Amino acid sequence: MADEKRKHHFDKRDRRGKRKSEEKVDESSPVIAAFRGYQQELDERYDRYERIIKLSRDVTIESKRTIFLLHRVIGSEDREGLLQQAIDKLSEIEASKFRPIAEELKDEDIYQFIRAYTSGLQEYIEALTFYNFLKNCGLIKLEDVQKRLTFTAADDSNSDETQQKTQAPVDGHIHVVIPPIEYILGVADLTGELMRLTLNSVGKGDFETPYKVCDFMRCMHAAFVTMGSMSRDVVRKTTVLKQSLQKVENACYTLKVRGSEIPKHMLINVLTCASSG
Amino acid sequence: MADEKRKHHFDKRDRRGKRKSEEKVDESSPVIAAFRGYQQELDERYDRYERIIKLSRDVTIESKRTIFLLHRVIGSEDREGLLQQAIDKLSEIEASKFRPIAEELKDEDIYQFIRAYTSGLQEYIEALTFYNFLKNCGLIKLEDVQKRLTFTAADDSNSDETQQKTQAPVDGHIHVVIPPIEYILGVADLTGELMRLTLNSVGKGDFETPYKVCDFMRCMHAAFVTMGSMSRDVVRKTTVLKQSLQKVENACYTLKVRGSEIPKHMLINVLTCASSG
Amino acid sequence: EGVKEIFQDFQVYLEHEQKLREDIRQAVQNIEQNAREMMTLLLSVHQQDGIKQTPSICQSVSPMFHVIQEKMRSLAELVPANQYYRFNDIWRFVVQRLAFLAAFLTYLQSETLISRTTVATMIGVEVNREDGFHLDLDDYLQGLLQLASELSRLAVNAVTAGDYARPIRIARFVGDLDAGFRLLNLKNDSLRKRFDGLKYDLKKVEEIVYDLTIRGLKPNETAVQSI
Amino acid sequence: EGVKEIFQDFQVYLEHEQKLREDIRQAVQNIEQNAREMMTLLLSVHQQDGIKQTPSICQSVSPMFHVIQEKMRSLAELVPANQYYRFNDIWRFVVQRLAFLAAFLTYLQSETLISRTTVATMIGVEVNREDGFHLDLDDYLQGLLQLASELSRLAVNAVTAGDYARPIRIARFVGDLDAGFRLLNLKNDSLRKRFDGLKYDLKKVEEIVYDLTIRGLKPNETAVQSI
Amino acid sequence: EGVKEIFQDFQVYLEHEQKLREDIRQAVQNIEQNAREMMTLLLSVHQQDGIKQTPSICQSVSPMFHVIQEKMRSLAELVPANQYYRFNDIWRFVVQRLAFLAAFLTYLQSETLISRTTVATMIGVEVNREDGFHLDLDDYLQGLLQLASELSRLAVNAVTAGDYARPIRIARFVGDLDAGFRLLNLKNDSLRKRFDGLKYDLKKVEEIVYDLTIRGLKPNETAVQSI
Amino acid sequence: EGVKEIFQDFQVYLEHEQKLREDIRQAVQNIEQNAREMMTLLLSVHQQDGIKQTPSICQSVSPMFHVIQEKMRSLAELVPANQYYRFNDIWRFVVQRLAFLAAFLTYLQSETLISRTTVATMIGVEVNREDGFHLDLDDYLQGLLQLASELSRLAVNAVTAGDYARPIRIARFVGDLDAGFRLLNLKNDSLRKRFDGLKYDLKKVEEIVYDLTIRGLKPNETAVQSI
Amino acid sequence: EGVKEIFQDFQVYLEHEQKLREDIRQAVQNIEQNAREMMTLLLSVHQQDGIKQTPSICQSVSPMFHVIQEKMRSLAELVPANQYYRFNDIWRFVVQRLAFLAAFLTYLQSETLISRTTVATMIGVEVNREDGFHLDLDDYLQGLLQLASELSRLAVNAVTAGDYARPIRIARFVGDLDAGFRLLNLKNDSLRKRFDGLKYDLKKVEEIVYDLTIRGLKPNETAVQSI
Amino acid sequence: EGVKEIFQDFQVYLEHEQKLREDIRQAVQNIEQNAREMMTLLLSVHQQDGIKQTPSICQSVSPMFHVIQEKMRSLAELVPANQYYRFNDIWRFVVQRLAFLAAFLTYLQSETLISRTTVATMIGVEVNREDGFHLDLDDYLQGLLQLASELSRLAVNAVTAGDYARPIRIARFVGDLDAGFRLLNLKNDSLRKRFDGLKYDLKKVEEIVYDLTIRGLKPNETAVQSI
Ligand SMILES: [Mn+2]
Ligand SMILES: [Mn+2]
Repeated sequence: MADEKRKHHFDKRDRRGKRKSEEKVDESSPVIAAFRGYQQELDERYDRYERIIKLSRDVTIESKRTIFLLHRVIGSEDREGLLQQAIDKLSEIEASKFRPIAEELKDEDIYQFIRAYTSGLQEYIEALTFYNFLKNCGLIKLEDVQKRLTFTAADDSNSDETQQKTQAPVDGHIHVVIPPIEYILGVADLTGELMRLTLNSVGKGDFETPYKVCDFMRCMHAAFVTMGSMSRDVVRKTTVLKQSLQKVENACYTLKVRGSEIPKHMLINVLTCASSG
Repeated sequence: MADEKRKHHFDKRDRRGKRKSEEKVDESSPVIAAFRGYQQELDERYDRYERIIKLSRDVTIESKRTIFLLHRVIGSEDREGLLQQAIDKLSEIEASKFRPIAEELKDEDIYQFIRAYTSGLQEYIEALTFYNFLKNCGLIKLEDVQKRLTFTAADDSNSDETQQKTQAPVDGHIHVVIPPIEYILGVADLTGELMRLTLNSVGKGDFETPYKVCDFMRCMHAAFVTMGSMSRDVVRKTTVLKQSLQKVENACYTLKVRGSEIPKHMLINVLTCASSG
Repeated sequence: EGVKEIFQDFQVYLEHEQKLREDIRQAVQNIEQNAREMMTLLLSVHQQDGIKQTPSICQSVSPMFHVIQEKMRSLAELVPANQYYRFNDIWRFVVQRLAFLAAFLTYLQSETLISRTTVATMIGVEVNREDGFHLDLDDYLQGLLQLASELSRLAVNAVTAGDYARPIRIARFVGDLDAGFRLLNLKNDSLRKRFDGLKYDLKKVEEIVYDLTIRGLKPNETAVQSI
Repeated sequence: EGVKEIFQDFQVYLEHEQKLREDIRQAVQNIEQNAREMMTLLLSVHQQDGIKQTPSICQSVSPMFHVIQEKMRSLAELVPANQYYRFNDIWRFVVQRLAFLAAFLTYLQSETLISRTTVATMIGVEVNREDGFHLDLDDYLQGLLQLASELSRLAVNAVTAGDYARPIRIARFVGDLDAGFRLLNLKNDSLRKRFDGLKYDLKKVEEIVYDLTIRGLKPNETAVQSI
Repeated sequence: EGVKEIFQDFQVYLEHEQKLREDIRQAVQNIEQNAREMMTLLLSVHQQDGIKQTPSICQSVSPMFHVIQEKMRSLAELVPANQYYRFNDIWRFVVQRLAFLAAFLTYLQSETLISRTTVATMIGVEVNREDGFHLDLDDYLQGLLQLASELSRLAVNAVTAGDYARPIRIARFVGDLDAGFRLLNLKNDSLRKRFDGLKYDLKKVEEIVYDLTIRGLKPNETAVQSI
Repeated sequence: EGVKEIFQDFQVYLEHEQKLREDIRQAVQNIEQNAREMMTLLLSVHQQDGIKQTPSICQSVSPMFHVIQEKMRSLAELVPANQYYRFNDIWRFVVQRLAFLAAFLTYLQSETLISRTTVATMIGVEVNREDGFHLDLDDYLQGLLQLASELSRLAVNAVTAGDYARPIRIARFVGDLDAGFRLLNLKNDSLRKRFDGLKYDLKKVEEIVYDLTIRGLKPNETAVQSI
Repeated sequence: EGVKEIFQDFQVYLEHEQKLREDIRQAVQNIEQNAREMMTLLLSVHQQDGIKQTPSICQSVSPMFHVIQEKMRSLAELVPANQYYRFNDIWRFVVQRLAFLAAFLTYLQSETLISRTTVATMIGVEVNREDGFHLDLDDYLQGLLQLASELSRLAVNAVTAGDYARPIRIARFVGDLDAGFRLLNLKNDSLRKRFDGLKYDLKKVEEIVYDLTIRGLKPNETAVQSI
Repeated sequence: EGVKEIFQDFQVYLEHEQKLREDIRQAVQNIEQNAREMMTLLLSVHQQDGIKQTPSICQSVSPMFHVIQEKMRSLAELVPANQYYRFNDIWRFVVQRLAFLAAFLTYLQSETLISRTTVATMIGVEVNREDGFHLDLDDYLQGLLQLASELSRLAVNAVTAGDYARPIRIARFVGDLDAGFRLLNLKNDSLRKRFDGLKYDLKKVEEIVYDLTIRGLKPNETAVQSI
């Protein structure tokens, strides 16, 4: 990583050096001298931004895959195995994508780069909260998510370079800071997956999940309604959330009216048939 | 043309016949019988519409070409030759495209098909009025355009078929009726071409055309302003017209201020140089 | 200024067109008011016990078509010969609704498909374009598609009202309509789009028949037929 | 430089306008916060067992309208005479929501349709346009349409909660609302659009009644009526 | 059927509203026709030799404002108290155009900036919002911005017509207008947007003065001043 | 004038392009006509007693693919090498429909999932992108999603027609399809959107199986298998 | 209900954010008012004889930066550490304008390019991000691009005022700026877009130099240099 | 589960696609960087004294095309056969810019019009569409239109630099280009739009010739020809 970085910088100096000899630019001009400096500053920022965007894009792809994987849990015989696979994938994302992002953001104003990684971060939160819902049936707190994106500062060979460039944080940790709004938006997206989960559950003969999800989503909906129009994104996602909620409510309704038709003595039969079919 | 038409109809009967034997449709049902009739009616209308659209598309292409040709008049040594070429092209469009359209429209409610040929018609009007402006420096009247799109009814072999189907008009003529609004919109488009003409003229050292065009376009603009917001299309085109007019006014302005610099004795010199350069 | 003279004529033309369009619009709005009232009446067939009052509902709506006929004829007089399609957009919507009303009324009375000619007669317009203000084929077809949609709703409410034979008959009727429409080679955008909805109406009534079948509630064929 | 002085006057004027608009916006935002809280409370009727706690939910929401009345009156004082429609857009949304809340509360308490006058009284504004800050008819109607939508959702959740009589009553109520709206000649775009949604709400509750009927879950009329 | 009666009242109410809106629209369309004629007349100042006929053009337009005043007063009578801003959008465009016409006429007559009061008087409306149907400040300012745009065009055509002093005076006038507008803290979107156009109008006339200067065509100050 | 000759060449070239696009569009429209007819025929399997006539329906549709192959090959010949994606949008819709028709036919004949290769062969295009005019993977998958939707409808009508084994087999088939699609990480918007619909199709057929099961109508495994 | 507790914290968070954002917005609006006044003053350099009064104009604007510094420092205090870019959008516009004002003032005083450090000092913010509320490089560059645009206008008006040397110097200055900007590898959309405008500013001043050259009005180099 | 294996293959396939698009985008961004550097160099011909250094400028730009060729070939290798038009949008912009750079360089070296073949060779792509990654005619023409625009600017600066022969030659060249383009019946929107700009470029250079002519600064034909 650090080697690559250094190489990158070296390349640039090389390119610039070569250019110098060829160009028709008047290097003695103070304007040109100033702009050479601006160029470097802009390039550094853009490059950092680009690197973060690329990492974030990978996070998005991998998180989406994790969500797809988690959907396979329903009706699967290897529930625990799949959940393990999912959390492994998430840990891998944290180690191989978020840690480098945290390094890029060290001592920076994160809001300068937030747009570069917001979509990846939200998708990751969606995946992680989805995992947690399947595993523990609840909502994982922001602090707990934040802990997963907090890393001990690297102690490897390139630490000297890092040290020189910036002040290491006192506690020896680096983070990908999660602004609360990002957490909220990621959680809002979770509800879409929960809706899919419910519909799939109904299909697979799982009659418990829908009611559980329905309750959970009603709480979420109430929370979002109370938050209100603080942010345009929240309003938009509240609308989607309500639509998802109604789909889940309809699923529960269907279960109820269909369930009403089962002769009591057949119920167990049906359930066992359904789960093996 | 007529042969082709008959063939077309024959094809269809054939197709339908074949289908009848194969299909699972209950032909005894009165619903099916009624819908077979509707199918024929719809097919006829759609086919006619398609045929007109195709003709109109050709009209558009050929008219655009005529306009391009007419732009070459400026600065050309063979002004009369080019004008002749243009009017020949327009006559060709009338004979080979508008006559068939007129045949299609015979005894129909033209407004049912107007959208199929409105763009071709407007483009043709644009081309014809452009030709007329270059030739006679004025605006050709709607009646005169209408005359060009009035044809003596064909007296050829397929007249019997036509006669059977519809009442031939008493005067033995068929027309492509031009609703006044189409004429107005075509003329509005003309102003765009006049603007191009002006700018090209200035380039080629033609100092008269700009002033002539400017005057003409001011009259047009006044007319359009007076007409006002009767139709949305008119409003839209009035805006474009005003922009074109201002470009022409700017061109005249340029001519004036540049012209102010010519030492009187050089004027003739310059003009001759410019026209030969 | 030849240009000026040429354009002065158009001014008159445009003003006349605008006036005419305004008059037509008013006439159409007036008819829409009647159509709305007829609509409310006919749709009451969906209400609790409404299905049992079908005959009386039909009886009250039926004569209202006389008013429609009169008003449509007045409208027709406004429109210059051979310019039906120039102003078509203004009355298109209400004519489709009237076609639907006529078709729904006829269905409720006899469970038959109203013909184009009958619709034209009921709403007081010509059948053929050549004869003047007519019933456009598209509008008639749109009316039928609205009918299919209303019937799928009626099938639901019939079951609620305990009438298990009606949905079976509706399913057949809508199935026939679907087969009919499939014969058509539709290009027209709005007709095509509405036709895509027919698929869902059909599916809905098919599912109702399914529900009845699986629960053994489907009456036998004799019971279905005897209306 | 007469021009300069004139424009300086305008500047004072424009600043005053902007201040006023800002104050109104803040007052409205403040009311929105209250409305949101009332909303959250009332919507808890959808929750599992929520339907059984309707009385206590209503009791906690009911007094909150006093605060609304006060705040709406303060808002009304901000708006200069004659300028209701100038700033109308700012409070339109929240007034519609309040109309909905009043209508939903009333429905839950008595299963009746709230009148325009009652809504106006409950939210502390005038009934008549002439009297100043009033309840616009459009906004009242929008509130009713929101009510229909919420009731169709309630019908779903009532079934899930095992209450099979309520959907039947909701279906009748929404049917009446639909018939009422059908009498109106709506032009207003947003109202019209929302009204198109009413059709789906009605269809939804009719299908619920259908589902109950076909499975023999529909209670008899006496059971339906005894609220 | 309480619901039905209530909704029937609404229907009456809504129809009255629609009628009112329709009447206002017609009155405005009528005024637009007059405004268009005045526009065409005033714009003839751009025509070749038009600039020399300024006095006679002004003389023919000036009395036409009497008709405008009458028609605007009739319009004002249509609008119920308190509802100016409800229907504002309908006449906004024509009032801005009238403000422009008044401003352009005044400029052509005296090369001065028309005041808001004078515009209001010329078109027959109140100056102050409190007095009812008034000239909104925004509309007056929009008229001035249209004036700037038209003057930049006039500067072009004046040069073509050989009048080299007029562009100099126009440049100064538009410069003053620009300085005036710069004092305002504009929020209104459409006004703001139009104001951005003023910058280009000013640049355009400055470039005309430049063109004249560099070619030695700029008259001396005395020649510029003597109108 | 070397420039002139060069540009004249370009002109010839550009005209050729326009002609080409027009020709392709016509060829596609022509194929759409055939596809529509095949569609009507195949969908008649849903009609009353249709399900029993499956073999004869398939027999009449099957040879129609020869015409499709011919026409698709002619279309392919129109498209110059390397330019498949230049005109792709024109035939995308009809190719998806043909893929569906081939998949539905194959299912009705053998209750198996058609492979991409077989679809390509049946409609007369290449399998691999490298070989020119091919069947794009997206289009094949879209065809399969249409199949799932049509099969869920078939399951409903099979029950109505008294065939209780078929829905069981359909449920397994659609379940396999769903599992397959879940393996894909879809990006493509329209494909993803259509895929979201698959879960409703699956839910529907699984509900039918449930309905049959609880009523003891589910045939035993041997009966299910023997087609 | 763990969910409820989790979300209650956010409610507080969001309210605090909203309040903060509101406070910042007000502070920025206040600064905008000052910037507008400075703008009007500085732009008077374009007016008739304005160019000759450059020194006195500069003298009156120069001290106004003290007020700006104070107000900017108050603004800076509102913004939490390391959250500059969270609220950046609110002050971005006014800071760019201030950067322009500082750059234009400096140019008018000394015909030199203001450095980033000097701009930061003049408007009372830090140079480096690490030190807190700083001058964003983008905003400084945007200010320079506005300068180029204003200078191209000044070149026009300088000629009008008879100063033929100034455009030559402006052309060189803008040429240098262009060369500088060309070194930058711009990605940022708005900066990139504005930079595309620089091309036109440069072209404009090049054309003015051309106009002077061809008419023999270009002063010799000594005359150009002596400011 | 045959289905499963099939779908796993599809998944691999889809991932490969996404990767491919990403790789192409990166390759294009990389080429854009080179193009920008070449642009800055070539445009320095406009700077003071730049026109005299044309040969050395050309000499430094010329070899940079080798790098372009290499990178374009690598890009071409990324794009699978037949899929040029699938990813076309990604490189369209940079290819147009490269075409311009090649055309401008060629003009500066020999004052001739570069042929499509030569552009293709210089930037390392095929000439003919059939051969794979080629130079689209549209892109070549767009490059020529950019050339015309740049040459009109060069004509202005040539006069400033005292070179009166060059504008005459440029005028002829641009005139030829204009005549060429007039032969084309353009459909393509963006090309047509850009072409409309050509007439302003032509007007500008012809005005320069006019300026030179009336002042007797136009060199005689021999002087014009000797480059
Ligand atoms: Mn998601
Ligand atoms: Mn044209």
